[in-house]
Amino acid sequence: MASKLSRRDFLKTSALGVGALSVGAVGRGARAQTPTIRCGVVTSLSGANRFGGNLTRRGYDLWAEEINKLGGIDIGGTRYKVEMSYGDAQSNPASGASAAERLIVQEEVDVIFGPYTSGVTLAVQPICNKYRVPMISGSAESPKVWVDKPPFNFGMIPAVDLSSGKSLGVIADSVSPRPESVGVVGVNEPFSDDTAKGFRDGAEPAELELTGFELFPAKADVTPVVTKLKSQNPDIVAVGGHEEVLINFVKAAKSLGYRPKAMVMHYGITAPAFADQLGADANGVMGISLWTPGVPYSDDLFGSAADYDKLSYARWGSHPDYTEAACSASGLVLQDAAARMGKAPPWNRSDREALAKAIEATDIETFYGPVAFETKGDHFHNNTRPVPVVVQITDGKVVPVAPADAAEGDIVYPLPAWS
Amino acid sequence: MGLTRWLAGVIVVAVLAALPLGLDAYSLRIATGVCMWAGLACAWNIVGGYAGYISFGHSAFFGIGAYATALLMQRGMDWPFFATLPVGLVVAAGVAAVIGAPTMRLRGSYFAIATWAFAEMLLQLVNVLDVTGGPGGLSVPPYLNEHFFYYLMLAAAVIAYLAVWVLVERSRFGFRLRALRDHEPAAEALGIRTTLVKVQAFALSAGIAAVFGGIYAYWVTFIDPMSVMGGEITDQMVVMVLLGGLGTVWGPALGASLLWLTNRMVWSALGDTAIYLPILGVIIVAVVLFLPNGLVSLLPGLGQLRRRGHRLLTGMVRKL
Amino acid sequence: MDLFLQALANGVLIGGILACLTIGFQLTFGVLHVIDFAVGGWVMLGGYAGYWALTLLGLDPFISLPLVAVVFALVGRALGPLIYHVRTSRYARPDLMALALTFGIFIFMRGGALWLWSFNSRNVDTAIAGPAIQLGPVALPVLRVVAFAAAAALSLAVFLFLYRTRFGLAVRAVAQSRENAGLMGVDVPRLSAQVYAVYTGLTAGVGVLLATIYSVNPDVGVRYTLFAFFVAVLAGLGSVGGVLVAGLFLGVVESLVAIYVGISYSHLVIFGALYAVLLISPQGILRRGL
Amino acid sequence: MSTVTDTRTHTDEPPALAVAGLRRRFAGIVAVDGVTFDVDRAEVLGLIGPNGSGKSTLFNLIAGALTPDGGTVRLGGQAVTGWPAWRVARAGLGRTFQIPSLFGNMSVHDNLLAASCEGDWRGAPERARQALALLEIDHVAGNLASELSGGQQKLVEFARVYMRSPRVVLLDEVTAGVHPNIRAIILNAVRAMQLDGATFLLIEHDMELVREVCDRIIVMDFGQVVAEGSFEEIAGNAEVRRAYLGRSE
Repeated sequence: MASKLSRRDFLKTSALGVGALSVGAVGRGARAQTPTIRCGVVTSLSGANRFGGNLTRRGYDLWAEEINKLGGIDIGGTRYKVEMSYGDAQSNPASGASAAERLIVQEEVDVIFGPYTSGVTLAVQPICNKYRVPMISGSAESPKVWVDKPPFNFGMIPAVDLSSGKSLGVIADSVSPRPESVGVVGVNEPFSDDTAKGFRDGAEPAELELTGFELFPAKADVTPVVTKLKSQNPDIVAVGGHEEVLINFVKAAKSLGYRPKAMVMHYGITAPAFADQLGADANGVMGISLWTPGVPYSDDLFGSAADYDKLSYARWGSHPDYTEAACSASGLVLQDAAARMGKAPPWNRSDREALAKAIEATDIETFYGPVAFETKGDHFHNNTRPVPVVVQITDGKVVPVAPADAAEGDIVYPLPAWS
Repeated sequence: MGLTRWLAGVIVVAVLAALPLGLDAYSLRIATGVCMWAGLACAWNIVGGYAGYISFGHSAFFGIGAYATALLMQRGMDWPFFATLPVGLVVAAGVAAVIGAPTMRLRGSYFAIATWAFAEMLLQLVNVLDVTGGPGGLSVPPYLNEHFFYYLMLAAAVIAYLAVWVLVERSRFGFRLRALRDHEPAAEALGIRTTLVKVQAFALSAGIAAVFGGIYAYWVTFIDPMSVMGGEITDQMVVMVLLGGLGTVWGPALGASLLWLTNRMVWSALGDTAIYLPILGVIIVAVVLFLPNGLVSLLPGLGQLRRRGHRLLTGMVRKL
Repeated sequence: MDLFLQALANGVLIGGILACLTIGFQLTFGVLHVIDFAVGGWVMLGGYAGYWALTLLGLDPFISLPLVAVVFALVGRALGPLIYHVRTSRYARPDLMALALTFGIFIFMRGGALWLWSFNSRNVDTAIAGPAIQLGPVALPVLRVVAFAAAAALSLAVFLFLYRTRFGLAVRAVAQSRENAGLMGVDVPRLSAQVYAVYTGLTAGVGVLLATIYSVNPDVGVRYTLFAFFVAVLAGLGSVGGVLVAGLFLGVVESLVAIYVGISYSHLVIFGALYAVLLISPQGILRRGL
Repeated sequence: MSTVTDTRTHTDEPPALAVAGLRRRFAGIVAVDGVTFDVDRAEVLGLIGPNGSGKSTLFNLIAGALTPDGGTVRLGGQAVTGWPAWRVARAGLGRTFQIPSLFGNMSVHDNLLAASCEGDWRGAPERARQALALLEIDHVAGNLASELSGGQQKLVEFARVYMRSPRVVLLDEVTAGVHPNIRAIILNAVRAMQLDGATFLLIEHDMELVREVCDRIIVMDFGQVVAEGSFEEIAGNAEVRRAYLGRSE
């Protein structure tokens, strides 16, 4: 190992200053003694999606810390520690691909934990294929990620087309009088537009009349959007967007004195900023979550969903949302697959291929819920098991309100006038 | 003069061509990025440096190239990669010619605004259209051979620099360009058809940028509006050329190499590149204030050195 | 019809603020002959200043606004000479080098804000809130009405300043002809820096207003630079009078396009219109002197 | 280079430059108001008049830098009215600018070569040698144009005109504020080109020079030609005295 390292470094520094880049490659001496399982995290630690990116990293890290407390992953009776390395995707697909290649080539990782966004995921997939490195994604909700049947990529969260559409029906069936119409708007950016399209396509199965569908640019003033909705006056307003847009949306609706009977958003309302910044105005807004601390699942490492919530809160100082939970559960999938594969590290190319096969055959229950990956169709390698839960903000807290078996509180419908 | 120049050029290219022998896939990826940015800076320099028209819209042409390649390689179209590059080139050059003819009548600052508005408009357009995949972007069938992409980017960059060297430094075209940059009315008074020359330069520049966009799309395998048409692509080109030396042949290559290597080092060392943007800003301000001719102007000894080397060399050749 | 009136009202309220935002930009162009790419940067920093004044000092944005304007005027006063220096330098193309300089300043502002305060948006809450004023079928958000009034007051102040003071006379003289004004005894470098100070102060003040209506994050600058360019080009670069009409026009067009064509197309239409105006009439459609 | 075939025999050939009824107004001010004159081949015509009398505007109208509101410009019989500057230049017109207009970031030698872009490109190096010799600027050929003294810049600008062997040359205050030695060089070059058949129209304030080189003089004031004739005739003209002395400059 040591001689290989020095030769590589020698060549690099001699190669016209490009060698100055070997920053990432130093300090890899001690590997030979105790084999570890090397995991790379490629996610947006900077750039426009750094918040989501850092959430994913928290989720992955929490699993690594917990499993290492036990001595590592158990393979054939021996425990092997997990070693994490990180690559910043800068919210940019090209940087994501670079980061993945660096982790695989220079850090020699055995498995990658996937990016926050779908765009970066799509750019990293081919790199994983090239080096036969499995990638488990605890985020990336666009259905596009799975359409091309990525052989080495596995997704923990059901694609958004599966979750946002269904939720409209759930809401419609849970309240009375039954709402009759829905107006859908969304930000024209990845994920948000998929969410909005999911809402749009879910209107018909939910027997709701679609009064309008419109995508708007992320930086636009939302006042015209609200103005238009107000004139169409649907019972439910469904918005696809991240928290910032959602906050602006609620502010604009209030400033124009517009209050629909129900406001549904998807991801973002569970982010602490939403309730913090809007205060009382956040109350009543509904969202969709694929996991809440109240779900009735558990596993050996984290215990119940509620235990996970406590652990995560103690570690990071805020309550986890479903992205963090799915990321932590990604580690559980790796743990299970590695044990079933049964080969001790270090792993070579064919071991990693075997690992991918093992992951494909996953069928476990975790605190996050059941995990099993599709092996055919448009959601190839996507875990479609989790059932979306409708949540509503009540007194600044996120409370599951539907469907009935997951509900912890009563659904407020129709919304009262603005205070 | 020619002999030493050629020899130096051959040595540089030979070293660059040998680079993959000593680099792993990741380092090679960075070297590929250096070639790409050097080529883009070179393209921008044709208009910004030689013609003296600052374009804030070059990301549009990079994006046109990227989208041309990605779209033609989608399932159903299935074009071979190399056939897509000329398409991107021609489309970008054509668009540049069409928008250039009217915009380049405008004086400098207006031109800058017009190109910027054009690029933002195009960014909005690809965001809205279905055929471009909207904000979700497009995947390109992957071909994962790091040597292929390195040599391709290198070849494209070498061709771009040769083209600039031949066309701009060594031919009438370059004289026309530099003349109109320094004094447009005087150039007109010497019979130079400045509007036409500017449009030619703009189209050439756009075409080169588009070729790099096409290679980028195939290399990264995934593009979306922000990653190939975002304003930061233009920002980088402008800064690289300003830093290296506006209107010089090798300045853009110098600026691009330095900045891109710095960018990647900051990135892998700090794991966060937020600090990179303010640094870019400071570099621009500092260059404008203190080093308007860029880093190449710091090498006044270069010409002397070259002359001496040339004398030595021709002497040796004569002896042989 | 109700929808149309509402869209019109939305547009006018925002358009008035955009007009005010562009006045300083135009003054700077008139006097320094510099297109300040960083105009959106001043708006963004002004918004953050309002945020910090609220968070750290507990000042309502409408109270901190004058304070923010003064602070940024001082910053502009310090920066002005640099810009004047580059603009009047012996570089090959001083106008473009000055543009490049402001471009660098803009990247620095945006990057610095990203680095210091990261990507998330900050709300600048104000005591002026409450339900909309109903005017027949049209709902007028109180905050926007107040912000519009504040912008109108600021604009009026600038006009009085330009047309009722000695300083304003000197500014107009320099805008007419830098050489002649210099001959008449105006200290042109000093005056240019002072105008730059007025511009940065005013623009940052408008930034506070905009931050209360929307929110502020490091990336908002690009949008406001675009708006300022649009209004300025439509009015004719350097023309202060045309700005009022052009600003309202932009606000109304954006609002109507958003309602009737689709908000996805509003940016497309704005950019396209900006582009078309530049080509058809680079001198501006509403060209009038300072 | 030029085709000197004894011109004097063809008295009916069209004038080298013919301006008729040329007019141009700016925002209400008539800068050039119906100017008419001819310049014969190989003639040197002086154009004088107080500042603001429309001389430079007239130059710009002839050279195509400005479009006239009315009237015609003919170069050797060919109508070039309203042509863009580059086309007028290709038709055989050369000019200098009141403020030196060199390509500042190019060497003197490159400045000269640039002048031949749209002409005899292959012969440009040889012609540049001649130009450098004629204007005695060989020693600064490698210098950046922006580094030259004001006088040298005037020489280079003249050399650039010389490069194109134009049939008609417009010189705008080409000797203003230069050292007598440089003035002599320029005069010498004017005569040399004149011998080759070039026609000159020059704006001058230097009356000594006007007397020395001009065959004929026209005087402009308020955008109009107010007098025309030989130097002696003009010097005795009351209208001219009024134009110069009656108005403070």
